[in-house]
Amino acid sequence: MLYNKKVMDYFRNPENQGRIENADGIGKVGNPVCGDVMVIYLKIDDETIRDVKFETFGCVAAIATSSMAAEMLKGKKVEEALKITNQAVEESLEGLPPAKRHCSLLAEEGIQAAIHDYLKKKGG
Amino acid sequence: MLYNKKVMDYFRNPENQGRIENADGIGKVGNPVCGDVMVIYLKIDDETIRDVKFETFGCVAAIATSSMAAEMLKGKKVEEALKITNQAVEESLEGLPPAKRHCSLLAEEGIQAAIHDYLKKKGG
Amino acid sequence: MKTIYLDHNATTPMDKRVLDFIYPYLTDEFYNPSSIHLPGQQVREEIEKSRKKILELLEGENYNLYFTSGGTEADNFAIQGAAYGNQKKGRHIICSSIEHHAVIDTCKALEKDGFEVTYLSTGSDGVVNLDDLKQSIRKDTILVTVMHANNETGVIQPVEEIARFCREKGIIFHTDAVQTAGKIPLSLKKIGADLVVISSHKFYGPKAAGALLVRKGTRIFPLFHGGSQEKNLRPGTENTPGIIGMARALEIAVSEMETEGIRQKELRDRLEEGILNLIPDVQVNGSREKRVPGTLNVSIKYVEGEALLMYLSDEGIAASSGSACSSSSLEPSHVLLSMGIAHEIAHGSIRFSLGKMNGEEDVEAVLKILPEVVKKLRRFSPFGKDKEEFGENVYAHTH
Amino acid sequence: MKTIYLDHNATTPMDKRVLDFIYPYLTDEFYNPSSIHLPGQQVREEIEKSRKKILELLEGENYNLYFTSGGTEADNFAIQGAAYGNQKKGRHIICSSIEHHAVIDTCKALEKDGFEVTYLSTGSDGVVNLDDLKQSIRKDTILVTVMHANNETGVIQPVEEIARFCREKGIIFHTDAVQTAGKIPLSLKKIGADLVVISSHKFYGPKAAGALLVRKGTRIFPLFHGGSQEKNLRPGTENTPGIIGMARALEIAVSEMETEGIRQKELRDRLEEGILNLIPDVQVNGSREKRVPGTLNVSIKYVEGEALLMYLSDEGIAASSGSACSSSSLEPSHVLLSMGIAHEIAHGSIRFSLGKMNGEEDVEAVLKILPEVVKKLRRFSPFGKDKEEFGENVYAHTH
Ligand SMILES: Cc1ncc(COP(=O)(O)O)c(C=O)c1O
Ligand SMILES: Cc1ncc(COP(=O)(O)O)c(C=O)c1O
Repeated sequence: MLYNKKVMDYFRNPENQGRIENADGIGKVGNPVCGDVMVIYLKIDDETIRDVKFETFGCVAAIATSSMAAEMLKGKKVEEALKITNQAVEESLEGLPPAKRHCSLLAEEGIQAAIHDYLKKKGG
Repeated sequence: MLYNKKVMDYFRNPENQGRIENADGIGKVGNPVCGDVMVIYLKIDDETIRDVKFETFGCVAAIATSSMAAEMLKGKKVEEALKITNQAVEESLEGLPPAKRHCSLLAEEGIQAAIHDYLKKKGG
Repeated sequence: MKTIYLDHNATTPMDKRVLDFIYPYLTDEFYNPSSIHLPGQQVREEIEKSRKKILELLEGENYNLYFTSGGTEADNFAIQGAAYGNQKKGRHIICSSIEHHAVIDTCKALEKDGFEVTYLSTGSDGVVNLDDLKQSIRKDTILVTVMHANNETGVIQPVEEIARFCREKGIIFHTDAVQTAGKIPLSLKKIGADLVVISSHKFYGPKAAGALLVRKGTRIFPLFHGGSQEKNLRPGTENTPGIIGMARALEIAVSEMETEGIRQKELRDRLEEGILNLIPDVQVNGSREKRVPGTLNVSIKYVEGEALLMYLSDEGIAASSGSACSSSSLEPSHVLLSMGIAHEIAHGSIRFSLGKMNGEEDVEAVLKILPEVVKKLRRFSPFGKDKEEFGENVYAHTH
Repeated sequence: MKTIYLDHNATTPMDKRVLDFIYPYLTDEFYNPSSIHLPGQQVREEIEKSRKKILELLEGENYNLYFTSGGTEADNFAIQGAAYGNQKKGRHIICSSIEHHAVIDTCKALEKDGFEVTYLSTGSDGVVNLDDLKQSIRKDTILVTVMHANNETGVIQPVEEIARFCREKGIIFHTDAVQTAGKIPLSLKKIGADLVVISSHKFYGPKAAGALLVRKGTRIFPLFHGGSQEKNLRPGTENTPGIIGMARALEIAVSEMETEGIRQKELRDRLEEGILNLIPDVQVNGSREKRVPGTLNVSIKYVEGEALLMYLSDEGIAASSGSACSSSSLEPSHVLLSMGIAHEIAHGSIRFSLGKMNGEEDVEAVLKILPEVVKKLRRFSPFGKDKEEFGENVYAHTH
C-alpha cells in the first residue's frame, strides 16, 4: 500500500478540522500552486494550547499530517510545541512514503507559523 | 510453415538419390564448410539423359532441390538440360523461403557441372 | 465491496473471449515459434495470422508491424528508432507537450544526446494547433510526434492534417494511438502517419503486448539487439499469448466499436452533466466535442486530486487523477498545465474513464458519492465558499 | 501424434501451478498497480511480494530487481545500460564469443557506436579461459560479460572467479543466467556478479517476462523512458501476470531443483550413451562434466542439422539445432565455431534439452528413431562410410 494504516486512519477520520474564530495564533503555510496549503488555528491560554483546528488543501499525506499535528499540539505548552519536528510528526504516523515526506515539513512549518503569530500578537 | 508442402514432399521422399557407377558426367558443387554439397551423376546416351542420381549433404531445401533437379533432368536432351535455371527449379518447387533461395542455385550449378564434365569427357 | 471501475484509460480487464482464445497458448501450444520443428512452426503460423489480422483491422496494407512489450516500448522504439535512424538528415524534433511520458521523456532523453526538441503546447481545448506546428518546422526537422487522442482528457488531435503536412515536407510523423485503437476508427491508410503505436491492455487484450506499425520505407533503428525475430528489429522469444490475444482483442473491439461508442458517450455525458449540476465550482478539462467516447476529465476546485481519489476508493469507486500524485513528482498533470490550466485547478483534477462493463448504475453511484466526498474535503479546505479564493495569497513554503 | 518435446532450452510449457496462481491476475485482478485506488494498490502489493520472493530465492539481498519483457531485453538493458552509463571511465568491453545473440549482437551494435569489444573464444570444452580474460583487460575496460551456462552446450562457466577478478579491478561484470535460473543453484551473493539476467519462460513461467538484477551501487542507464515504474529505470504498465508468474515459477523450480537435476542428468546421460553407442561418427560438443543437467549437444558427421531436425519432427520429436538454419544466416552455430569445431561438424549439430515432463520412454523413442533418420540421411550424403571424408575437397561454389 502507498500509505500505512495509521496514515489512512488519520486521513479518513481527521479530527480537529475546521477553524477557530478569534484564534490566538494562526499559521498559514504552503501554496495552492504546489498543491498543499495548511492553516492552523490555536486557542492558547496560560501558555498552553487549549484548542487546535486546521484546514488543509492537499493530498492524503497532507491531511493526515495536519490531523496528527493538531493532536500533538493539543494540551502542549507553547514552548514544547515549538520543539515538534517534522520527524516527530512522521514518526507518530509510523512513516510516510518517500515521495510524501515533504508533507510532514508542512506540519512543522504550520506549527511554527501559528505559534510565532501568537507570540507576535502577544508581544505587540 | 517454413517450407511449402511440395518442398516437404520432395524432402521427405527424395527419389533418385544414390550414385551411378561409371557415370557419364559427374558434377560436384558446394562446400561442406558452407553446409551444403551436391553431387549429380548422369547416365547419358544419344545426347539424352537416361538416368540421374544425386547425393546431397545439406538442409531441407538443398535436398528438395536436388531431388527436383534430378527429376527435371531425366529424359532431357543435354542441350535442354543446360538451360535449366535455378528459377525453374524453384518454380517447380512452388517457391522457397527467401533465406533458402541460394539452394536452388546449388542445383543449377550441379547440373552445369555434371553436363560440362560429360562434355569434357566426350570431347577428350 | 464491489468495485465500480472507472479507470479504463489506465488499463482494462481482459475480455473473456480473448482469454478463451489464448488459453491453448498458455498451456499446450507453448512452443517457440522460431523452432524448426512442426509444433513450433504451427505457433509461428498463428503469430503471422495475428499480424495480418491487426494490419487488416487497421487498414495498414502498406505497413510493417513489430510486436513489442507494450505502448511504452513501442513509443520508445518509434522515437529513438526514427531519431537515431535519421539523424544524418537533421536532429530537430517537434513533440506536442500533451504527449504521454513514454513520448515526452524519450524526447527529453534525446535532448541530452544532442537532439533539439520543440514542445508544442495546446489551446485551452487541449487541441494541438496546426499553424503552431507549421511555424515550428525547421530545415533539420526529422520527426513530429502528436498523439491520436490524449489519455487524460480524451481529446482527439488533428492527426490526418498533421500527417499530410509532414508527408509534404518529408518529415516522419509518429502518432501514439494507444488511447484510440479499439475505441474510435483508426485507419492507417486514412491517417497516413509513418509510425503508429497501439497497446493491447487498453482494449481488453493481455497486458504487456503492443505494436509499432511502420509505414513501408520509413527508416528506423531497433531499440535492442539479439535474435532475428521481427525482421531483426525486435528480438526476443515471441510473446505468443500476448500477440494472439492482442489481435483477437482488437478484432472484438473493432466489431463492437460503434455500439459501445454510442453507449459510453451517453453514460459519460450523463456523468458530466450530473457532476456539473450537483457540484459547484467544477470545470470540464479539454474540448467537450473532440473527445473519445468514454473519457471525462474534471477539475474540482478547492480540493486536491489524490485525497479525492482515496475517499472515492474507500467507497469502491476506482478513478484516477491527472496529477502525478503517486509518483515522486509534486507537479500536477503536464497535460492540463500545457492547456493553460492553473496549477491549483490542475491539482484538483480527476479522470473518469468508462468501459464495456459500466452501466447506468455506475454513473448513478458516482453522482451519489462524489458530491458527498467533495463536500467533506471542502469542509476542511481553507479555500472556497465563504473562504478566500485560490491564488490570492502565497504562503511561506520551504519546498 | 504426441510430441516428444526435447527443446526445453528454447522454451518450456508453463507449470500448471503457475497458471493457477496467475489466473486471478488474468481475470479479476487486472488493475493497474500504479493506480492510487485500492484494487490497484493491492496488485502493487503482489508485484512487490514477487520482487522480494525472487530476490530471496536468488540470495540477492544486495540487489535491485527490474522486471523486463524477457531475457533479450534484460541483456540489452544490462549491456547498453552499463556501457552508456559508464563510458566516461572507458569504452572497452570484453565479451565471450559463446554468448547468446542478445549479448553478442548488443556488443556489436556498441562497436558501431565507438566502443571497442574483445571477443574471447573458449577451449574445445566450451569453457571461457580465465587467463585469456585476464590478459584482455585494459585500463579502459568497463564491462565483462560471460554467461552462466551456455544455451547450446549447457556448459557452465567459471563466473565466480570472473566476478571476483572483475570486482578487484573495479570492472562491471554481467552474467546471463537465463539457462541456469531454476536449473542449478544460482546465488547472487555467492556469484557476486554486478548484473544478472533471468527469463521466466525458460523455467516453466509465463512468456515475455524476465528480470535484470543489479548489484546496488552499479551504475546503469535505462533502455527506454516513460513512467516512473521500476524506479524510473524500466517504464511501462507492469506485466502483472508475467511478474507474479515468474516469481511463482522460480519458487517451484528451486524447490524441485535437486530431484529434477538428478533425474534429468540420468536421462540425459542415458541418451548420450545411447547415441554414442548406436550411431558411428558422432561427437559430444562441450565439456561433459561442467554441464547443466538436461542439455546434450551432439554433432552427427556427414549430415546437416536442419534436415535431421525435420525428419525427427516428422516422427514427433522436437529438438533444435545449433546451426541458425531457420534464420537468414548460413553460418553454423557461433558457439561451436568459437570452441574450435570445424564448420562441417558444426553444421551437423543437434541439441536435445530435457525437461520436467520427459521420462525414460522419451529417451527410448529418440534412441529408436534417431539412428534410422541418420542412416537415411547418410545414405544420400556424399560423405561418410565408404565415401570420401569431409573437408578433402572444396568444390566450385558461387555463394
Ligand atoms: C497515450 C498512451 N501512450 C502510451 C502508454 C503506455 O502504454 P503501456 O502501458 O502499454 O506501456 C499509455 C498508457 O499507459 C498511454 O495512455
Ligand atoms: C542464454 C540466453 N540468453 C538470452 C536469451 C533470450 O531470452 P528471451 O527469449 O527471454 O528474450 C536466451 C533464450 O532465448 C538464452 O538462452
